[in-house]
Amino acid sequence: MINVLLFAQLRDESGKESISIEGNGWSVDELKRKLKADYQLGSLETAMTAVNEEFADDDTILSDGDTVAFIPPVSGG
Amino acid sequence: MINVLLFAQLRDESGKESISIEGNGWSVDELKRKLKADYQLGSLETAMTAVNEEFADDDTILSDGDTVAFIPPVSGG
Amino acid sequence: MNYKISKDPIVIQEVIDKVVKRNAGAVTTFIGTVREMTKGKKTLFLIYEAYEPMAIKKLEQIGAEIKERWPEAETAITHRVGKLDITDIAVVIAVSTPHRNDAYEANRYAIERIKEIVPIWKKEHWEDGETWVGNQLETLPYPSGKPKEMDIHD
Amino acid sequence: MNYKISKDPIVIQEVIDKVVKRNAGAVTTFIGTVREMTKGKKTLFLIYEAYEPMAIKKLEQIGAEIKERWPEAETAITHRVGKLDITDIAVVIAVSTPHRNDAYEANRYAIERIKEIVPIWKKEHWEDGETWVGNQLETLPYPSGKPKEMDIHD
Repeated sequence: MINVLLFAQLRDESGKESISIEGNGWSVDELKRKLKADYQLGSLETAMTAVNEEFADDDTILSDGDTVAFIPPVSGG
Repeated sequence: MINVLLFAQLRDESGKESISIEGNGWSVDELKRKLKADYQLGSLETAMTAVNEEFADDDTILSDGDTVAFIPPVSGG
Repeated sequence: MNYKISKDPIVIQEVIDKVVKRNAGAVTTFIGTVREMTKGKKTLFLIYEAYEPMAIKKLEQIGAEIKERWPEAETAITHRVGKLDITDIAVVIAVSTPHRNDAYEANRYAIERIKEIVPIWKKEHWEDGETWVGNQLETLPYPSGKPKEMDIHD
Repeated sequence: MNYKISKDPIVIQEVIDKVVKRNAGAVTTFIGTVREMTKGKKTLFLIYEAYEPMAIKKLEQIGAEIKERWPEAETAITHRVGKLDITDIAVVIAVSTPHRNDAYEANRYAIERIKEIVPIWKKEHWEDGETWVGNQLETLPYPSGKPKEMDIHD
């Protein structure tokens, strides 16, 4: 299973903080397309992706146990 | 009388914090030459002058009651 | 613990204390507070949310980047999360260096980097609604999914 | 009392409190501390001396100059006098502005101006003697008796 974390507007849009999903061997891009199809996640387009707390590309391949966080444009400071 | 204030190395050189001197109508430049002649004030060359707490030129004319401060290169901060 | 996400109000002096050294002649701090007016709109309060473990890693990364550019600099950063009222402190950055120019430059570098790579989000509560600020004009999206090297290193 | 010469240790928070406003999103502080090593020479302690009434006037002038360049800035400066040990605070400058770039710029302007026009002197006590620092290479003399307009305004 992949553990997906949602923050800020992604959390508001989906009503969820996290989603568990079968995605062993998927790319980040495939995961995004699946989530866009299943949830109301328009903001995913402009989000960055972190895999296990490091920024990752759309073609990063995911493995069971990975934590994927979608990171809307940040606004700290 | 003119009230002359000395600071930092000028104070150390002269051993004085202040000097009262007859100088009504003198220029700052004349006052400096008088002080250099009468005291050990080599550092006067590189000092700025303040008359009544505002920076003043060498040709500023002094009046009785003025306070003249000689201000060695500052090093606050 | 120079890099911290805090649910409690930030005590500025505590952040400064982490960077004071016998050879640091200059300490700069940046204190980001909640401002009432933004482009004529009135903020009532803010909510800050963080992806905490990654936010701490990214703050540490900023400290390491500073160390690479200004080897004598010491950095400490605390960012607040939760509900903040007007004038509350959202972030404190303290940087010490032997000479003052570096302390200003490195501090400014830190706040710019925080706004680029640290997963913290701000929800503005206005008189007439609420918005996640990152969704607005202030930040660029990253179409590739992650910040480019260029974004990270310059 | 935003501009102060103090015989007692400076409390940073008190200086910051003078500039916090509902519309200041950014506060920068500069904290100048006594550094142990300068060009390989070890400082034991420092004595700061001020021409106090004029020093306060000149600090106020710096605040007015900042206000002219950055109209929304609030500035507070406290400079210590007397004997200071290593890591003691010599000066604290706090500047608040609505946006952060101005807070850095205005703060830096303040410290540069302090080093030019405020009648405060530092005597370094080294292991092998003592010197008034302004007599050394750090500051230029003013042959006309006062700083030129150029020195004051740029």
